[in-house]
Amino acid sequence: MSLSLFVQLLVNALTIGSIYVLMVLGLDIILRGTKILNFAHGQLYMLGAYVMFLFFQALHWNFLLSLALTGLALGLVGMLIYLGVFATLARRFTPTTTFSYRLLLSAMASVGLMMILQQGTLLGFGTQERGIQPPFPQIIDSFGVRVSLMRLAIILASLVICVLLYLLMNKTSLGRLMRAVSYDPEAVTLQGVNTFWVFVFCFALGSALAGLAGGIIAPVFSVTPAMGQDVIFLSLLVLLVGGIGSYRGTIAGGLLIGLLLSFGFQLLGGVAELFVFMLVIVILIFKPGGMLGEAAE
Amino acid sequence: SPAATPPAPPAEVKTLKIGASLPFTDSMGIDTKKALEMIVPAFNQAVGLTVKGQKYNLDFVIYDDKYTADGGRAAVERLVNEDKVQFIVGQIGSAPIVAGLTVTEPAKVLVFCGGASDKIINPNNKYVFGTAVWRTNLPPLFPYLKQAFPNAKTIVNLSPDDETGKNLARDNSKVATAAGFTVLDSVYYPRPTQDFAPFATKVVSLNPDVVNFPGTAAGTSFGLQLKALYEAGYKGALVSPMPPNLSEVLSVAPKEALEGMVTIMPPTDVPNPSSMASQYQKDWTAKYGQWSVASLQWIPAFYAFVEAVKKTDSLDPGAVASNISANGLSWESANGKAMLVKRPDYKNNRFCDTVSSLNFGKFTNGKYEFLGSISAEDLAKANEAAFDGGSWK
Amino acid sequence: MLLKINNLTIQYGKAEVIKGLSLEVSEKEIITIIGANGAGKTTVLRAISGLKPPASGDIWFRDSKISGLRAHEIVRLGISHVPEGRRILAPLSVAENLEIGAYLIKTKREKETAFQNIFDHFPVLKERMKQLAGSLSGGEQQMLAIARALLNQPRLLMMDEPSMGLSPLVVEQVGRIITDINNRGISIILVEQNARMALSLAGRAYVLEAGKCVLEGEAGALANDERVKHAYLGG
Amino acid sequence: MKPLNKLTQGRGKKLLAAAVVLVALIILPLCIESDYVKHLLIMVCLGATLAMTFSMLFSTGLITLGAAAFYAVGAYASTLLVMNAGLSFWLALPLTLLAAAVLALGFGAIFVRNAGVAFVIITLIFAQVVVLAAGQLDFLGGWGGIIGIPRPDSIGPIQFTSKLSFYYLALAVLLLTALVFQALYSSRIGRAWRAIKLSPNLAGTLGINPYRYRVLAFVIASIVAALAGSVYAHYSQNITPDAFGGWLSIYIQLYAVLGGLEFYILGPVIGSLVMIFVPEYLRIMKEWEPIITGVLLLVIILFFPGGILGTVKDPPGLSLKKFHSLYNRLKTGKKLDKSS
Amino acid sequence: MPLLLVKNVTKVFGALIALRDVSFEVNRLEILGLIGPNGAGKSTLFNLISGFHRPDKGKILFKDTEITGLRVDRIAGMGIGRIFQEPTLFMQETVFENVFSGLHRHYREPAWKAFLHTRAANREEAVSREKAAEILEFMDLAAMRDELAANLPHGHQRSLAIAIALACEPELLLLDEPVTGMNPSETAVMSDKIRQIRERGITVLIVEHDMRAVMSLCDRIVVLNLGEKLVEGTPDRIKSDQRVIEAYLGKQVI
Ligand SMILES: Nc1ncnc2c1ncn2[C@@H]1O[C@H](COP(=O)(O)OP(=O)(O)OP(=O)(O)O)[C@@H](O)[C@H]1O
Ligand SMILES: Nc1ncnc2c1ncn2[C@@H]1O[C@H](COP(=O)(O)OP(=O)(O)OP(=O)(O)O)[C@@H](O)[C@H]1O
Ligand SMILES: [Mg+2]
Ligand SMILES: [Mg+2]
Repeated sequence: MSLSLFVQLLVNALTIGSIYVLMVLGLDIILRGTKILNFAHGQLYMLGAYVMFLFFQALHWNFLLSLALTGLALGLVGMLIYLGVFATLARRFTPTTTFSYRLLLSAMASVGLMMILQQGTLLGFGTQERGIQPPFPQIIDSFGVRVSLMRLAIILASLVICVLLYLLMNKTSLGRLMRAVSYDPEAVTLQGVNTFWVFVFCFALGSALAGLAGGIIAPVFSVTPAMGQDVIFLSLLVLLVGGIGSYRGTIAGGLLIGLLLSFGFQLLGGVAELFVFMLVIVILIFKPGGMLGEAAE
Repeated sequence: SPAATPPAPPAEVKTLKIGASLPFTDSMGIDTKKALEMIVPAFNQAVGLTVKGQKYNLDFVIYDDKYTADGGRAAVERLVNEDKVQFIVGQIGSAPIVAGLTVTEPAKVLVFCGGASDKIINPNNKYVFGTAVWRTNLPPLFPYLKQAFPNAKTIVNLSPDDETGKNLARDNSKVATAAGFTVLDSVYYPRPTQDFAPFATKVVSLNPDVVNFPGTAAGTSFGLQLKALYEAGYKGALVSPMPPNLSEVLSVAPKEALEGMVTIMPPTDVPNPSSMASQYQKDWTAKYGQWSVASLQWIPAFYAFVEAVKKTDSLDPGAVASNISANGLSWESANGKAMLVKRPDYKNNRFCDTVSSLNFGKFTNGKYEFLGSISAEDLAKANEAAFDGGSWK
Repeated sequence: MLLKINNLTIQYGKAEVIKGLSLEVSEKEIITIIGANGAGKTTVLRAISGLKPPASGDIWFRDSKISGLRAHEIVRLGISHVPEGRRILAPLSVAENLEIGAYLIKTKREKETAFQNIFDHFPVLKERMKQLAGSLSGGEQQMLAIARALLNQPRLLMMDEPSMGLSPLVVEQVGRIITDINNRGISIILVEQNARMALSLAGRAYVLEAGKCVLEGEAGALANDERVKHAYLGG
Repeated sequence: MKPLNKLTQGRGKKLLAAAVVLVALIILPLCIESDYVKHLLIMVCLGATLAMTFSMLFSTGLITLGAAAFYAVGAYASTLLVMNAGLSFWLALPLTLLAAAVLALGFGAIFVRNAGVAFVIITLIFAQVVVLAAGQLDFLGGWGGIIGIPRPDSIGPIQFTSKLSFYYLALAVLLLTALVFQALYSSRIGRAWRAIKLSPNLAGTLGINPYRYRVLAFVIASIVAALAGSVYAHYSQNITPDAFGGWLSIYIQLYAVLGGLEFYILGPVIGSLVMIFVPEYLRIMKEWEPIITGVLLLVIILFFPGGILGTVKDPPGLSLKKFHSLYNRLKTGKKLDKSS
Repeated sequence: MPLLLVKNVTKVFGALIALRDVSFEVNRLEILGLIGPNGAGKSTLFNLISGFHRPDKGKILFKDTEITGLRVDRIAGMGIGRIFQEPTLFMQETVFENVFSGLHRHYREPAWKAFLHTRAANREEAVSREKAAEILEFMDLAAMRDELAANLPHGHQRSLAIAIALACEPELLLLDEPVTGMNPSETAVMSDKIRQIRERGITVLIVEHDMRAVMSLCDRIVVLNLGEKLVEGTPDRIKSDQRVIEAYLGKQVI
């Protein structure tokens, strides 16, 4: 394998891997904070791409501004979804409700949401597929290595988002509250915290991350209603491989899957995806809790 | 306007229910539905269908098949057993079509569908006809390519990893080899892929003179493939056996990425489009705004159906099927003149699949450059020569 | 009057678990609620802190009605609740548990003094700041739970069975802490199975049986009441 | 959950009710002319069978999204055995079930250890692996699937050509499954499953091996799913990998939730009946159908969390009192998001 | 021959040595107390005996058979029942069902017969119903047999936990803080129950902080401190042991 090819594959792997990292960090925050396995996460990602299209392509706003606003917009969408759907559902649960029951019902509610968001976008935004002209269309071509500047920018931006998220979760009181609430909301309420809004924030933050993932990748991909449909499967895979509830695990898992898919395809062709799935199953045989996760339950 | 014309005396016009199943969860399905909803009322208004002196208004019952086998089966079950349709006109996606065939064949329901795989156009099936031109449009493409790039010798197919993609890649390879190219490999990507970088990297590392795109959906997916190839440093020739949806392609790919591509041109973009094609485009834009090339793709089935019934002068699906199976059919549609052909390569010796006149162009400097066209008859001949065994006509 | 409960009734589904309870706490007072298992002691505390909305009756704190407010609003008014079973946040460090306890403290300066106060009371917590709260022993966890509640700077502290599961030595220590807190002017509602200890600490006591208050009065007097002796002091 | 001791009370009445339902189910298709409705009923039988397997695993505390995988295994194995090895359907069936059992044992033995979210995702991934394998491996027919699958051979005078005969076949599968599952639930095996669901630790100290009981449930569920898959293949006469994707598992799950999770047998039946027939009758909504289905789903989950049967059995108290308190809260401007 | 022999057992959690070289034995039909300050390792020891954790060093023998590292259900199957420190019940089941589910080990007919509901299996099940009722009667829970376990007050949940453990027909019963959260009169009732349990032929190992109960119940007491065995002896000896008073009892008058 030539150096040029290697670098290209690596950059591809990191781009796609970092998108999965953002997706899965969001999925995980929602799962841990609010105990919702959100199947509609892919549709939030898709909405992120549409919002980005609106701000950046249609309104010609600055790229970073558009991206930040996309995150905010999807945070808002997430908040509305939580207030409209999951808050109502949460009121049905009592402290003795088993975890599996909560998990199942909220997952099913998210499937309903998924249908609505997906088809709603198709009907609302029309059948036309769109694209976003990348803000950095340049190709860096030196020493026989060709790398798209846009992809590098995506990797960098994801990195920045990951760092910000880490700081938010571990160095701020809000992050502390989110972790605390996922363990025992009632105990936190008794410290004078309105835990309801912490839940809302968890869901909004997770949605914002999905939106950022969609918005940031939209200039490289295209914007279609179906784009969120299948990312959920690989996202769940990454969540599991990395280890549920592990920040480092999610990042490692996302990058690993990116690398496996990128290099696997080059070396194996069409069966690469099958191979990656099988490999993941093998990993899970030896590491039931994921690579860096704690106990599985 | 339609309201101004005096309505025909109602007692004399009967209504004929025609079925269709389309994926409503997909833009292609919705565009096809919109197309039918546009051309069918216009057809009723203008001429209608007259059989044995009786005039019929066509009433299309269109159901969602969700692009899945189970969805297709349920839709067809309902069309056949509940709505009692005897003609199903306009289906896309091989999974729902194949699933529906288990219902339509025993019930002797005539089907004009978009799929043309050997699982559909199959000697066991008597009442199904293919009206898509994916396979049969290949043979003339490669000579045009040769003409445009005299030094090109090797070719790689980039194709979706599904039934259609695999079959088309195989057929394309056969035709390309016959035209004197060496096929290096076929690279398959899963249908929903958006990240084409790995595939483009792979294609480039094979270092072909030509990249061909059998079975690619003509919208942004195609654009993303072109962009990925461009970014991966591909400099060779490009050939597309499907008319690309230019506005969608160019919304994701820079126009340099398309430079020099030899392609089949949509009938609306040739220098002198047929009146039917221009009218269609005009009506569409008036009714729906944004023009969709893709909407043209699946409607030849409708024109074929009308012609077949007229020619047989019967509404008995069995009679229509045996008539056109034995004698063939030719019709005019917005896509140009088309005719039924036999498929000896599928061991199917009845008239069952379609060829239609085609236009070829080359993409230069952000625009199509018209290269030439081929008539349906010549196309049938070319197929006969390229696919071994038997006569297509 | 600091806290006043009038004719409180609480239901779980159709079952009435508190039936017309009235209760008062004055400033700087320790009262205790004793009663058998399932008498409804925990339920009363949960009603006061807003975790369980009552079916009827009302609760007044410093002359404003608090029944109907939500739990976090009630904490802000100055009522802290050390819940049954401690409920510390096991996967967070001791320091983080305390930070969450200090959620309502706005300025940095106040926070520092509050923390200093806590460490004066519970020096062991200072040593354990970095440790995960879940790995503390039961006694240390109880201290953490009390410390966390004190950080809300309450006027009224409610403790649900603070001695539960603690070794005798630590129970003694908890007793000292309770007196200490009270000496600083904080009123306390103590719910205890260990009636002996509760009655020795409290000024007044209420005896709850099946959701009804059957006896109330001076703690000292109740400790000598035959019925109480028989039922709750194992005498 | 219904107390067990109540389940066995009034047995006679129960048997009578079951007999009436049985007769109704047998007569029902004779009163229906439309082959389309019969087709839907066949799909309901198969869907309900699958949803019952989901409920069975849920009764042990596991949430599976892998029912589609074993449905596919059943369909493909039986198809290959009949078409390539030339076996009769009736001979291929036991072999198919055996293959599914072996596969389920292997998979279950490894992955049943991971309860909770991890199991949900692993089974979903497994379903995707099966689909990918079927699509990628040519001897399994590739993405185009397999067509021309023969109908089951006739047994004596019973021929499997009409929809009616397939309805009875699918109904037999459904009833057999219901019978077997009911026998399991009402025995100590079912009690052990429930114990594991409610507290695996406590179950362990009672001498119940949670792991083994869960593997047992997984294997039984998979065998039944494969049985349904095999009937499906020979009924639809063609199979494609897409038909068995992860979304199918999610739909199966919906059947069980919608019918009522606490009704392990009747819930899936009612749920699949509703989830198959309602969208069919929403076809008049055309492209709005998925949105309306989604909204209906949300409404049921949010406001009737006991599912359809749970709501029928125990109607939500839309009493004046409740309404009144709601009205009061709205009037006083209090938000409804109280955390209790 | 002792019923249970704990030999040089060590258990380490990361950097924390929860138990260090602990040895003691439990004789048949005695009530042995296990006491010690919070965090001494008592519950950890229970977890080792009942198979939830595996010791890092040392052996545990039950009826002369080594049970170190066996699975939880195997150990339960050999006749060791336990209750947990936190209330652990089948919360969404009724009191009766809780005990009925606990009878798992009672059945002799093979599982497939139970599945087929053969006459023998049905008879066995009827017997086990009666047995469950008998246990409820014994633990004074009969009046609330149809209540959901989650709705019971704390003390009754404790009784129910013991009832479930009894359903398992253990020879050795491990009780982790059975009277915690009970008032003295309830404690007295429960102590009485524990004596009756012994009279049913069950050996009891009990962890408890309520010294009145422990001293009155136990035949012998083992004291743990910081993961090590401090002393072992009769209640009278323990009460007056200076080290125990310093580490654990304090000045409390018992
Ligand atoms: N979530 C609940 N649902 C239904 N009933 C409940 C619930 N919580 C408590 N109860 C019932 O309310 C009554 C009072 O319980 P509570 O916990 O207040 O008693 P307590 O006096 O604190 O007892 P303990 O000494 O065991 O802590 C009990 O009969 C109990 O069964
Ligand atoms: N799973 C675990 N992981 C890490 N540390 C643990 C674990 N279980 C127990 N420990 C630690 O081991 C020590 C002994 O705990 P254990 O629960 O056995 O104490 P105990 O004697 O039962 O105390 P108490 O009387 O408070 O219940 C404690 O410091 C505890 O934090
Ligand atoms: Mg209490
Ligand atoms: Mg303990």
